[in-house]
Amino acid sequence: MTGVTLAKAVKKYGDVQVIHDVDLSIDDGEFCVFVGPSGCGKSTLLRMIAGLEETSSGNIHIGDRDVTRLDAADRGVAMVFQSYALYPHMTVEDNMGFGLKMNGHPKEKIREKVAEASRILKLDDYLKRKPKALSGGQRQRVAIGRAIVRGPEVFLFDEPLSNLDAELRVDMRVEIARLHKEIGATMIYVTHDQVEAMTLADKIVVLRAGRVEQVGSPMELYADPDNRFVAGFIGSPSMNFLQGTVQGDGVVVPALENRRVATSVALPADGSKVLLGLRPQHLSVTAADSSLVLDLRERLGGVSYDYLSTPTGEKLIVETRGDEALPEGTAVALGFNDADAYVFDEATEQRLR
Amino acid sequence: MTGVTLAKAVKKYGDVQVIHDVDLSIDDGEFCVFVGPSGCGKSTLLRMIAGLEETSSGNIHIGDRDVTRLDAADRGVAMVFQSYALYPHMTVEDNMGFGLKMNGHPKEKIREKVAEASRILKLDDYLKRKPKALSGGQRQRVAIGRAIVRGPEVFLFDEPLSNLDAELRVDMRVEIARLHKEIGATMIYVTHDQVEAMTLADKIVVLRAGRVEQVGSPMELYADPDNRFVAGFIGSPSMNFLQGTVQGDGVVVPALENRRVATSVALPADGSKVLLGLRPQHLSVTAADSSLVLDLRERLGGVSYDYLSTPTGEKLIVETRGDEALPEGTAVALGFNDADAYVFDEATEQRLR
Amino acid sequence: MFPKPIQNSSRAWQTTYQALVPAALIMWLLPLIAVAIFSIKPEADFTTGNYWGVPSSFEGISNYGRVFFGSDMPRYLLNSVLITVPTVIGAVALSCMTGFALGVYKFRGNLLLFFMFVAGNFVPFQILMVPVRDLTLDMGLYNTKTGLVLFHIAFQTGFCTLFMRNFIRALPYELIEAARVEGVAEWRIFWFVVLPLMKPAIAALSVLIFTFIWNDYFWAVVLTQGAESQPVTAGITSFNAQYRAAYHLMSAGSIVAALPPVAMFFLMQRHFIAGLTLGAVK
Amino acid sequence: ELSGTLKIFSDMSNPAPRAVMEQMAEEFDAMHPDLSVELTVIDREAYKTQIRNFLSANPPDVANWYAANRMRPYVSAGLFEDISDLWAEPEIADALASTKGAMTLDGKQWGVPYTYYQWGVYYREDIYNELGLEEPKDWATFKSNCQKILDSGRKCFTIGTKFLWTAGGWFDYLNMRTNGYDFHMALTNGEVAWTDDRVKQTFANWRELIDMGAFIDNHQSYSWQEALPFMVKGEAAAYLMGNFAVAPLREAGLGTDQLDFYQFPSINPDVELAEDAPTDTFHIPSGAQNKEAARAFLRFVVSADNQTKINGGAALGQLPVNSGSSVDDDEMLNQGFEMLSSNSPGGIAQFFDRDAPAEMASVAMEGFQEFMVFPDNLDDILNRLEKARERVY
Amino acid sequence: MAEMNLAPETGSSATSPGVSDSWLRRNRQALAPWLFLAPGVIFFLFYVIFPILQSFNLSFYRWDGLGDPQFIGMENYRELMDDRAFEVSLWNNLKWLLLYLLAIPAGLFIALFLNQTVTGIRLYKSLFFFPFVISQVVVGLVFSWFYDPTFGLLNQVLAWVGLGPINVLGDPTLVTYGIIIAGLWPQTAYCMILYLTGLNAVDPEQVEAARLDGAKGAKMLWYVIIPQLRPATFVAFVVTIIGALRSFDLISIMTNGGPFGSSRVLSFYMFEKALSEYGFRMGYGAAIAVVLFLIMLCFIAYFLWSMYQDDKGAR
Ligand SMILES: Nc1ncnc2c1ncn2[C@@H]1O[C@H](COP(=O)(O)OP(=O)(O)OP(=O)(O)O)[C@@H](O)[C@H]1O
Ligand SMILES: Nc1ncnc2c1ncn2[C@@H]1O[C@H](COP(=O)(O)OP(=O)(O)OP(=O)(O)O)[C@@H](O)[C@H]1O
Ligand SMILES: [Mg+2]
Ligand SMILES: [Mg+2]
Repeated sequence: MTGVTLAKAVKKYGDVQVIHDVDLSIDDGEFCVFVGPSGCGKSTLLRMIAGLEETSSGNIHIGDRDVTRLDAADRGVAMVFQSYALYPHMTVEDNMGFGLKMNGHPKEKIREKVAEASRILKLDDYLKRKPKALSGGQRQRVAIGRAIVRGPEVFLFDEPLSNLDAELRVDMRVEIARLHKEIGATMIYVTHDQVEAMTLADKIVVLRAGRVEQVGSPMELYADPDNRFVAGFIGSPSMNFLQGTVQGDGVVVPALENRRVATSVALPADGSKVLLGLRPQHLSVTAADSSLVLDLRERLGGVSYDYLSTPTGEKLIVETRGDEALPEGTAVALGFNDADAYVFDEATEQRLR
Repeated sequence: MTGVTLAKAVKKYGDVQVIHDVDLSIDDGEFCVFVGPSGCGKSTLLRMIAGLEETSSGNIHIGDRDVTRLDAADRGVAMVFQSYALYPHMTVEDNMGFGLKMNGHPKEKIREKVAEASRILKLDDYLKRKPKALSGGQRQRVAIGRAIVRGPEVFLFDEPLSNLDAELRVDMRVEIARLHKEIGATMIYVTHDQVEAMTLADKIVVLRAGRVEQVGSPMELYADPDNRFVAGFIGSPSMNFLQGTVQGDGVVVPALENRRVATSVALPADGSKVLLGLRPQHLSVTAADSSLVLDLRERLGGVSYDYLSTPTGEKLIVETRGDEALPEGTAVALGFNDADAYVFDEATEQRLR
Repeated sequence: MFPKPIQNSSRAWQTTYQALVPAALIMWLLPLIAVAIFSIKPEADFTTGNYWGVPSSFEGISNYGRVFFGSDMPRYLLNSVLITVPTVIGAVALSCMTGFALGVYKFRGNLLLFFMFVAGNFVPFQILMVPVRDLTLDMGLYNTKTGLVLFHIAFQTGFCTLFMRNFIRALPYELIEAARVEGVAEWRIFWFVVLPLMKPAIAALSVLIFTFIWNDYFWAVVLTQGAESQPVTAGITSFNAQYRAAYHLMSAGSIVAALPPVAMFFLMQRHFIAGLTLGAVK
Repeated sequence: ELSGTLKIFSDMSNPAPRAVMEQMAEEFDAMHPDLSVELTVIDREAYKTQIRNFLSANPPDVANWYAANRMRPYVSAGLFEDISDLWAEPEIADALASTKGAMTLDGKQWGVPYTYYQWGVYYREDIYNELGLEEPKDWATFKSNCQKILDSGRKCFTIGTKFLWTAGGWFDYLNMRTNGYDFHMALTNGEVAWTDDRVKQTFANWRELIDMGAFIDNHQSYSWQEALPFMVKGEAAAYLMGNFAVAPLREAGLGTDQLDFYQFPSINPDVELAEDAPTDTFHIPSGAQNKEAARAFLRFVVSADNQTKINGGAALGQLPVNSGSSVDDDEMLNQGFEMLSSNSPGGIAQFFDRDAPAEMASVAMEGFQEFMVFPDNLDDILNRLEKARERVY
Repeated sequence: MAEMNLAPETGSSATSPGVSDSWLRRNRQALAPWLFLAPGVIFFLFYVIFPILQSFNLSFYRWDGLGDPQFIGMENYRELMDDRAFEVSLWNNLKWLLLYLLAIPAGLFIALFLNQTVTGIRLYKSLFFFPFVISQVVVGLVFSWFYDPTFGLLNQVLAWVGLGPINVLGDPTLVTYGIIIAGLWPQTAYCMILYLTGLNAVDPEQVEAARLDGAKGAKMLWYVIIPQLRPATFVAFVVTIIGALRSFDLISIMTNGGPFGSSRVLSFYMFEKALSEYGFRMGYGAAIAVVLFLIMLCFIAYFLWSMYQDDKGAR
């Protein structure tokens, strides 16, 4: 039983409250990812769980233990920092064994544990090196190794891959997924990288300004966002939003030449303002006599992004495949399936379903 | 006539030659992007054009003028640095006007020019601030503004967006495209970001170890790479390469259970080793009794990446759309159109066509 | 780089520069060079008025010989060593701890304490003279090396703390957090994580303090007397009294007194220069 | 029999006195097998500031100092041992009678003298001969001699006033010759205003010499030793100084036929001649550990034999304080002894900075130095001194 | 394993609910800094802070260092007000403050001169730094010989060009300047090193940007380099001011305050009044020290204020 539970967790810096009443429960063995825009409190929340920041009010449990007032040292968590935080004066081996040594474990035992971790992470050849003599990816692996060695109940990661270049990032991402499968511990992972969040998480927690917006599996969040913020945040390129007005069981969208989008959701009264959400992947364009104009086509090879402008001044992005050569400036018609459209209340930004 | 022409440009640091006989001509008003792996000499080449590095031999012309031995200040170029290199002690206004002031322009004139640039870049509200009080994107805009104000014939950019976060990067990329359209000057741009290169460039120059590998428009490079390096470098995820053997007018690929891929290119003698290049976008998978195994499926919402392993130990990435739920570990069959395959000589790595 | 690297300018200017630097150096060190030459001149040169000419004979050996074997100089040098070395060790040790406390922990009064050290360090030390002298007298440490060492340690702790605290602040704080998460006790974090990382700062500070203390004259005069406990700076003045107007010997004595910090400086040059800015600037 | 250690702090740091001191310590050590003598010699200038510290902090058993007013701070602070008992012993009482006054404060004796020496004008006999000059007996000759020396391209007097007290010597003589011993004592005791016309007269006389250019240039940059070479090289013809200057002058190569001495000549014929003859002393700090040995050492120091020996030409080259000892057969010493015993009817002064309280002395001597450089500042200087006098006494 | 190192702790607090033990445990984060601070702070309080207060106190007494101090209120300060020597010292201190600052541009000049990468430049740099390493006592001696009116090199040089001789250290109008020049020598070396490290930290991209902007030579220096050297300038300023106010060794060695007190500064004067041959007016000396302290306080406050500003920005 080593899940992590937060109950009404609050963090204040002086008068500024940066975490607002967060309730969250992470199951044993779960891989949980915190995402959210910069400054929303991801790191703060993680550090509260680690014990590196005091919790102003509320409780944090790890398994059955209330750890709210416990020192970081006593919580049985391990943390991997963005900057790796390897001790530069120790060899890889010593870095990994340091925690055990300081807590008085016998040498033999330490060596064993380190050997096992280094095997898992394929670090055997580097055990005698200092961190300086390692590449970024190797350093990251050592940092993870240091966490593994202590066999903690909970692993915490704060943007562990953001200092790596794109290629390595992909490799290490796969590695972390494998690791989670292998040791099965509870892991909490902070990132602002869409791809990492979507591919690694069992559960994604979307934070915004210190509040939890939605919690769920990656595909849940993608397919069934609770509100405009989550819908816009998950998925790349982001969802397009167009203003519309309710009319019967459909929404009239001025930007699309008053096209009426039929929908099955519970709509508010006629004439209410709503937002229509359209994923770029669900759209297609064809040359046609229309008031939508193709501003720019970014062609990335396999996929292209079309930037459209509507007569109402709203902008749209459409993801297209294939190599049709529509010249920029052409008038285009937008094609999509009404069922793929999401509807949000314009005022509350909540999803209507 | 303000294109840039390099003729047999060479740069040596002591005995180490980092730029080898580069011949290149960039037309007036063209947007040219230098790409290549880290350390290949992109920045060096750019700085040679700027006059910040001496050219060891060869010539550089801007328009009709031979600028090879000219001072940086006299070349009529402006440069935007990766770190922005704003003067921290001057206001935004002074930063932008500094170049004119140094060249003895009257105050009135300077104010005018700065006002215009700040209008283009929407910096009017920040003119009195110091760079410290600006966000990353705003600083980047100031750096660009500083370049604009001087009204140079050629703009040089050295990874101008790499210090920005993903979202801002997209915005600024669009901004730079707009700027290029608006002022129409020649621009040379260094980046290692695929997307930037593909979307911004009129012409991409692929560099490798100080040599030009291929020059062409983005889609040319994507669709018609000259060699394995360019093919692997352009496109994301990168092209898959599988070893094969020539057999008649086809290539036998052991990794794909000796499937014979018919091709129309001029193949070498039977039995020669070649490499088959397959773009992830051109592949599809279906569950089937096969020796290919689906290792991992990364689902990003609209698109998924399937990681396959072949019996020969080679790895493949397949880009798929839609939500089919093949469990990891399934045996799969790979589908593609023989015409989409590229063939490269294994020894020279040159494309065979 | 500013000014423009000389390699990028004309050959002529490069050559000029290469000639200019040593010439400027000689001008700059002229007074010292003069002393060095004085110190190998025979006494006769001074009576005949040959102050600035070529030495009429080389008397370096006998001059330095007299300094080392005919005066209290060796005694003073030894005193200086016995005063300087413990001071360096003491001040560095204390300031590692205070620097750690002030650099790592957040607690009320942190900044206040830090400013106390900084302000105390910049105080005109003459204001301490009378009370410290009395204090030392009261403790029975007047005219002992111990008395001088204790005071130096205390006073230098101010400067060292400024330096160390800033250095520790520049260390990545995650290292300490990482150790905390690993369950390492605070003093062990200090000993096993922070201290090893402070080696460059310790080296730099040691050299700095060494030069400061070695060159101290004021406190040597205030707190000690006589050859039994005075350091070489005070020694050299009494040496001068003894050999008044014997310029060749005074010069040799001065050179001898200046040598240890100079040697120290050359040995640890790199740290020293880094150290000068590190602590103060950041 | 004496035992333990005997700690001696001495300021006899110049080479010759240092040797004497070391030898005395050794000898005394040898005389008392169970006693070990520890001698610390401290630079003479430094000693003056350090004595306060060690007297209260770690007092030795015996310490050097000076007679007269210079003792007062320590006597009033109770830091010196009353050794009237020693002075009651007949050997001392009789043999040292002439110096008893200088050692007495508040009716008690606080130390013993071990040497004293005359002040006077040491001059280059050979230069005088060359120019055909006589030792002057009066102010007019003094000045006319000087004029002739100046005419020959030399300076009359060398002096180094960097440490101020040398100027005090000139003031002592000029004032005692102009206004007499009693006036001088009254002035140093703060009983006369510095703005008094008689004082001004003294300075007027001094100024005559200054205006002639009698003194070497830049004297304010030199210590007294640094001023010696001018005399040695013959750039200056004479030096008003204590007898301790003779040793270094001789060492520097001046032979007997080159160096001679005369008494400072009379200025005002109405006043009797008086001399400076500073007395150097030994004291027992009241905190001494081994006072018995200290007393024995003091007895040893003033004993007739020892006095003869340490004041001999080979040693200190000064005058013994013990009437039973003999003055070394030295040209200068004999002249000095003769002068002090028979030609000093006005009295014998210690020296300006010993007769006047320390604070007054420091302000005054600084004023003398300034006067010697800028004689025009006299009024300003005297006003300053007067103000200091009003405060100090 | 984590369980292993947790077990004994929970165990001990369960079996012995010792209040102090758990209090200690709970507060060890809060206690740790004080334990680390204790030795240093005690030393510092004892030897620096208390003595400062004592000096303040002492300045209200008359005391010769031997007997009992006698309370006289503001008397010492009143006496200071019309003490000519004090006035001279104060003016000299002002001269020191102003002229000593010349070390900053001079140091910058030499640093610019030496900021190149030719062979052996490291050795040159350290040799230029030399004067700072040697004792001021030696510097003082060296310069007093340099100025010596009869044989000093200065007068020899002046003689070649048909000037002089001048007696720098004997002339009350020149003496302070003469000593300041001696002091500038090591201080310039110090500033030079500060600027050399500062120049190292100048952002090369900004220099390049400025080159593209057409800034050259003096313009570049003024508009781009010097603003970036601000931190180095700040430190140079602080250490120079403090050096100027503390100046003691040189005066003591070169002139002993003379001629007739015209080269005294406050720090020297207070030493003279308190501890020199004719001094021992402890209270009066303390009063001078207090005045000096108050002057310095302006600079200390400035320094602390800017440090505070910097610190607010940081973690
Ligand atoms: N020590 C502090 N004092 C005051 N406010 C703080 C402090 N540390 C963080 N904050 C504020 O708390 C908020 C959350 O910060 P946090 O570092 O947790 O954000 P984040 O989500 O990790 O952002 P990023 O993605 O940029 O790392 C921010 O608004 C930040 O300004
Ligand atoms: N001053 C120098 N002296 C010697 N070699 C240098 C110097 N500057 C750069 N190089 C070398 O020149 C090569 C090209 O460097 P350059 O900075 O142009 O690479 P780049 O393509 O811009 O790389 P990146 O993408 O990492 O910026 C590198 O191998 C580098 O090591
Ligand atoms: Mg964060
Ligand atoms: Mg680069």
